[in-house]
Amino acid sequence: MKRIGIVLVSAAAVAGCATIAVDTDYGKAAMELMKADFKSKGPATVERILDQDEAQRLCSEYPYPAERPKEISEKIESAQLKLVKYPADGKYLGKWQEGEKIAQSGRGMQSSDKVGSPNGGNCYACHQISKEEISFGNIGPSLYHYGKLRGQSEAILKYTWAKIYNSQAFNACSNMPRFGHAGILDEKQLKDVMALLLDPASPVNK
Amino acid sequence: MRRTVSCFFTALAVGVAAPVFPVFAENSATDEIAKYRQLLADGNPAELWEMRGEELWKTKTGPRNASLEQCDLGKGPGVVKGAYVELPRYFKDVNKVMDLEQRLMHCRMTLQGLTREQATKTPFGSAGNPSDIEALVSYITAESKGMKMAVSTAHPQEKRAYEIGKKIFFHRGGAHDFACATCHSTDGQRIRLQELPNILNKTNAQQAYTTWPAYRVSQGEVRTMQHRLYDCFRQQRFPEPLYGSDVITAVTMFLAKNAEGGVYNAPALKR
Amino acid sequence: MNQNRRDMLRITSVLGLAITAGLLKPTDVFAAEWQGKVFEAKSLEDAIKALGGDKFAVSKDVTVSGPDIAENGAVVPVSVSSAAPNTEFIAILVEKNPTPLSASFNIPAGTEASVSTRVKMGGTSNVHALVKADGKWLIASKEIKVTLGGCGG
Amino acid sequence: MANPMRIRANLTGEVVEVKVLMRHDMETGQRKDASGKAIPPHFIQTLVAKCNDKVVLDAQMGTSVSKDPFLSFKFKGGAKGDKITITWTDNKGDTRTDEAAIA
Repeated sequence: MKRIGIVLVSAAAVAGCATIAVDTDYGKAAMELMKADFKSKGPATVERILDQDEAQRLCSEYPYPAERPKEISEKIESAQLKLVKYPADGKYLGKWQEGEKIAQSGRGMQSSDKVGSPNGGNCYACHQISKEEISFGNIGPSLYHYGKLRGQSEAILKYTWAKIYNSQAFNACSNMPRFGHAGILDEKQLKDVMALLLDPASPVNK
Repeated sequence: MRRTVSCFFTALAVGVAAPVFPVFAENSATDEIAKYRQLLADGNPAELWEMRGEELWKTKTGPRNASLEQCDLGKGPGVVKGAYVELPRYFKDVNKVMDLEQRLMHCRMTLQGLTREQATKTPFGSAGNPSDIEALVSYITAESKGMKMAVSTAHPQEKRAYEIGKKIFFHRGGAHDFACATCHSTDGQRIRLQELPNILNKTNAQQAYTTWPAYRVSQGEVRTMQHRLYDCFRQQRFPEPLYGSDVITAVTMFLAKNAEGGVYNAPALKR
Repeated sequence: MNQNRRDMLRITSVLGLAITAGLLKPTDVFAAEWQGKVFEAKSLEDAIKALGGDKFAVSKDVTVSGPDIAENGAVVPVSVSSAAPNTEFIAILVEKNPTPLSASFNIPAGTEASVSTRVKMGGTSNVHALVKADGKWLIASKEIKVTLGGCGG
Repeated sequence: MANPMRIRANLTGEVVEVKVLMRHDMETGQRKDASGKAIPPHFIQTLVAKCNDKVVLDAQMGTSVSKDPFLSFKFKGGAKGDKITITWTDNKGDTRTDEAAIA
């Protein structure tokens, strides 16, 4: 398992919670309880839920989007955008067929998975993507015709890459995992998912 | 303990690779699935767990050769009727808040003289390895059928469990940045075709909480709220909670309180 | 032509070719012993043959009911009833299962020719009810789609 | 040891409706355990239902009857208080008999 971007150590996370005036006690108690009562298993470790990075910490602190100050959201977005790594060879599109498999697979990073086993993207859990797959979720917007509607300009390629790599670069506290940043999908897999969305030959754009 | 197979790959009991059949027009599919569930409601196998649980409750066992009939689930020794709709609750004898499974563990240890290990053996059953706990929980919960959820947060410890549960509900972490709230704080959301209850919406919270435990047709077992939370945390990419731990009780407290007033109707039957 | 009728024509033609009179013993009614050969038959044709019902007729007197879509193939409710007089035997067969015969029932006089049970289905399939009434074999069918999906429930 | 069945028998008019739930794993023999070893088949094969001493249903099952089998059927000629006896036998020779009175 790759562990990119775990920036805070436990003590700092606890200290962070202590700055919230009203809920001080409960926030700290919740952290202590999780530390005591969860045990690491497979790729799902206790450290990875306790050592929140800044985005995770701030998003937990302001759980209701309407109550989150604008400055906090902007702070998260600009910091996350800086963490995006674009493909080294400048090529954004892989094979849509592989992308479809990644979009279908919900495996990976669960306590029941093996460490190092390949992860899926589980995109269909939340998004409509190709027309053929009718079992799709609705937490995210429909991506059907994603490329057909937007084309393949450099700007679109770059934006789409960054959105999948680190969704919070554009939408603080997004429900979408930061697939590249968190090491869920590797560069090749990200390219394949890009192709699923943008390749004119992909069923998404038919 | 049998692990439920990863998301979207739940294997059929017949052991062949299960095709994911595309469901056609969404609404008619939902209607048909409602019909399917209704056909199964008559004769819920959970009744078999309730029967076995009642027998276990009344059977003398353990080093002290005692039954659980004197167990105090919060309404006095031996009172099972209506106990579940008031759990979790503060118990003076242990000076802490306990959910049903913690209390059951406590009674099995104190009344029957079981060790902690014996009292927590096989919390989740599987083919050939039935769980006494799931049977006992089925019996106890069934004794609250038709009653309204009435969990108290009047005691400071109860209030504290609730507030900690709420914090955990919103705690984002792990590889995927998920919190409970990611999937359960907005109306009308689905993962694939699975509808997700919004725990912050009273009607949803009531509907969800009052239908656990449930006989899961996909697993052929009765699963408790404890198991539901285990599976949620697994899919949330969180590590594994300890069985019968306070972290589960805190989240359960938050869920149970949000379901206040809902008419309890379990053990139910789910996919 | 609807799907059911198409399938039935297909089944009928396959079985028409497969009739091998003389090889089969009529099922012993009220046999206490489990009919292993029948339950272990690997295809619909073989199972029906082993039951001795290969000269069946599609009948409106027989009804198979269940959901059009089952949420989970591990538990699919199926009911069979027969309005044919003197129905003495009912079998439930899931065409695409590795061993199609699920359950069979001998119906003594006084018992209604109507049973409900739950079967496992490996996937979407026709479910057939094969009935013996007045010495004749009758069949009816229903397609049940099996869907899986969702995330843990 | 086999677990008890849940039997319900209700008289409406002159028809008795019997509903039975059985606790049984109904293993197909096709599933594998965590270590990849095939789980041997284990399933109910025969079931006989009697009203007092008269057989009212004689059933046979294969591995594709669902886990924790459910069965419902109807017959005529039973009266309130009559004894319904149901016996099943599985492929390992385990057997279980339970009774209920018609209500």
